[in-house]
Amino acid sequence: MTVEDLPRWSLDEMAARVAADIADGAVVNLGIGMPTKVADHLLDGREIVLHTENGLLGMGPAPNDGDEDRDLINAGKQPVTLVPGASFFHHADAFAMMRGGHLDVCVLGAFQVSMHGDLANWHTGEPDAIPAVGGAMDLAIGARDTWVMMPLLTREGERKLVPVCDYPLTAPNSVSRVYTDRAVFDITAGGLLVRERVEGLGADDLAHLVGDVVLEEPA
Amino acid sequence: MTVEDLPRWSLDEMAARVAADIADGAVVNLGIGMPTKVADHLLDGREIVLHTENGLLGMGPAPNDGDEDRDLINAGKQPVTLVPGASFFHHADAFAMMRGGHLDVCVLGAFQVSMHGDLANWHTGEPDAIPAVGGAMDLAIGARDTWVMMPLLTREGERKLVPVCDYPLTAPNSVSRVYTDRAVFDITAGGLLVRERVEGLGADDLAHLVGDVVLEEPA
Amino acid sequence: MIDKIVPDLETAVSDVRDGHTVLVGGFGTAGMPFALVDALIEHGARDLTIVSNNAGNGETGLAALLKAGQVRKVVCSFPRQPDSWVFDELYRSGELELELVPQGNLAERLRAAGAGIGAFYSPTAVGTQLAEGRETRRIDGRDYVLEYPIRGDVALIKALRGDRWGNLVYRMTARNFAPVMAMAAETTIVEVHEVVELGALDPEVVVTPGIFVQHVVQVTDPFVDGAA
Amino acid sequence: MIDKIVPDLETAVSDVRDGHTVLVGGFGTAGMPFALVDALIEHGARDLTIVSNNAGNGETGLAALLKAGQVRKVVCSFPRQPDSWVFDELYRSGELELELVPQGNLAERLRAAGAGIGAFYSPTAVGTQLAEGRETRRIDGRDYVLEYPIRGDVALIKALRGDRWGNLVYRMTARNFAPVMAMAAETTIVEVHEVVELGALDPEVVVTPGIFVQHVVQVTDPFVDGAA
Repeated sequence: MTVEDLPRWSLDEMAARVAADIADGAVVNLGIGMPTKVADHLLDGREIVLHTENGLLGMGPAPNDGDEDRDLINAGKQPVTLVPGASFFHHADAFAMMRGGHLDVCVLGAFQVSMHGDLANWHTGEPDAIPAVGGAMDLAIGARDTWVMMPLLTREGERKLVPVCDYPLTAPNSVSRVYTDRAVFDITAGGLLVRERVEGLGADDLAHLVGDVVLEEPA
Repeated sequence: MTVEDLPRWSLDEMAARVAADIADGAVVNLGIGMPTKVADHLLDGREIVLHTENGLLGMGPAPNDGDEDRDLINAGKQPVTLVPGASFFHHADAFAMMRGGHLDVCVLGAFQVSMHGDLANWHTGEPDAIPAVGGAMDLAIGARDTWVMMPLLTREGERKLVPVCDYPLTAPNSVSRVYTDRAVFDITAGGLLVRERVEGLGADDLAHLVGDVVLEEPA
Repeated sequence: MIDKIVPDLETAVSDVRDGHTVLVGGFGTAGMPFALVDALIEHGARDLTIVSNNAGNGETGLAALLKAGQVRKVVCSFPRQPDSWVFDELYRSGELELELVPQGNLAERLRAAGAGIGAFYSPTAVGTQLAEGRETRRIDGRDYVLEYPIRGDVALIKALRGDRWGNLVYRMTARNFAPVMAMAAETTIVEVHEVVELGALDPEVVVTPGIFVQHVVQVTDPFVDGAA
Repeated sequence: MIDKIVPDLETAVSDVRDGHTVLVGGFGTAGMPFALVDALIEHGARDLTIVSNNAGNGETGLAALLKAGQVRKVVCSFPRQPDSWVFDELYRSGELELELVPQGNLAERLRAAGAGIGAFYSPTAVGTQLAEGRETRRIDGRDYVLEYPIRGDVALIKALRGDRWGNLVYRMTARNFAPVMAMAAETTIVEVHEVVELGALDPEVVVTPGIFVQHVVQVTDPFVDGAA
């Protein structure tokens, strides 16, 4: 059986897993890219407040076609809407919320995450790449819990959950959970714990996929 | 002729001198005590914006009897009013205006001012005195110009404009002008310059009153 | 569902513990959360550190809390007032510790705590007694004093209106320290004159977003009713 | 009499000089003061340092200013965007210097400039390339990086409404960096959709008090007319 044949979750299935783990009442920042999808899976009956670092708490879903407002956007510069209870504020306040530890959860994409929770998601390190960091470093260190959502392997089959990141770090020791298309991992002081494996993927399969990363399967 | 017989300005005359020196359009903080009186003398035809560090720009005069509002007060905790163009803000913003150098002028009372512009106005230094500083230190270092308004001598005849302050300092090197009941002084890098003497007070009289402080009379 | 509204003052202050640092809003009586302070006296927590601009007036509010013997230390800018006799006596007798902080440093240190700043160089108090023993640094030709954040376990503040998410608006100069204290405390407890429906506060005019607030209790204030 | 209203864009930007540091509001296009940036191109000041979250989109706004060769250095958090080709080319050719600043540090460094803070210890970027060569310090068991204020000679920002004292309110997430940039610049120049009478803005809802503003110019924005 090749890697391609091993079972995996779809993006929606990954997003649903993240969404299910967000507690009722939490204030959450969903990063640009893959994490944006989580918003579509937030559970009915739970009230989650979405924060965007460009100055808004209480972000609602994308507007209907034609209702976009140039001045009402998220951090990815996509049009959004408001929910009742929303509030606007300036950038220093928006980042005070983050850096001051007031956000419950942020969900970020990543190039690499190390087994110790180091995050690399801002720069490929290639010499001719134009660097851009945005709010990634602030988000990673600011939220009470920083979760990453990413495929376990790149399209080229390279591992993204690694013993040590070789891409430039966004923040050391910052990620507490990683949602991938093959499994969900908790990064704890004691080690990398497998929370859940996609159905049909054995512990040995997963161990093979992650390579040198040491996993602890639940007892 | 005794000190008591030498001519002096009244509080209103002092306040009128301060007021006349405030430029049209200036943003000004009038400290607690004597400086409060300046508000009564602001010139018609000049638009002066009054700042109070408890969170208001655009402070108006005291309300009529019966119109006081417990939630609309100045730094001295006296009831005030609003003028058109007023705005409210929180304490950190109020002090950012001051500490960030955005106020044109503040006018403060003082125990002592040294000939080098050191200000002492928060603590008598007596061992059993309960210290209280409020916004005095922030005001003294924050405004573009810090002016002091005080009698030249205490009621007991002690000098308040001194070579070196013996009261604990509020801020070294911060005062640029001193309005007293006998004269107005500019404190410059070159020395203490007499701007104006009360009518009937000779240069020798003034020199006698200030003692060891070296004065420069205008050429 | 998020519902930060609590039914009564007793519930509102039930998180306070002995030894807590309690930030108390207000400048004189404007913005002073009298009902919450009374509830804290009723609650009885002791050995408190109180951070507030003043140290109580007359026999009510903070003065009553001091008189009840619940406070170990006061951090404030202006304790001495014509009617601060309760503070004065406890301080003179040595029963109360005082940390005197210039008002601008007090506001900025609270904001720093809320904004995750580790410490900052302040232009205020350089060359004075209040900077003695503190680290100073010359930056760009000007001297500064290093100041550290002031964090609260609890903040007690007052607002005009609040909703069940904890969004707040204030009334005139009663706003003063409340927004920075709300940021700086682990648990922020607010007495509001009026609880409004979620969505009733215009998103453009909310001063304290609900993320900084944990409990909201409605306290009818006859003064505001008359004035509003 | 205070009248910060200027009659036209040319007058509004006439204070800009060669070599100035110019803070430019906006996050992407929201809050971007397009009319003032166009006026700055017309004005022709060169050798500018531009501080803004992004480094221009397409061929308009900041991108046009870069293309006109007026900019020496860009200080921003996120230059690389799908349509940032003007920046990309100038940067790759070495004609443009870049200082990359995490977005939270950018906002906080601007605020620090406005608030008179000499420097501050920031929790962001610790242990990363962007902290290399910077002073770090452990405070209370956590590591921080020392960050310095970013001051502007000029700020160009956009607001929804303003009065002759320079009091401002904004529109939704177009607020973003404008309030901290207004604090941080020697001369703050604002394009507003509507100039209103003094007193028309409720003192409780003013976001930027006029003390932080020097010039206001009215620029009719057909988009806002349609949306408001």
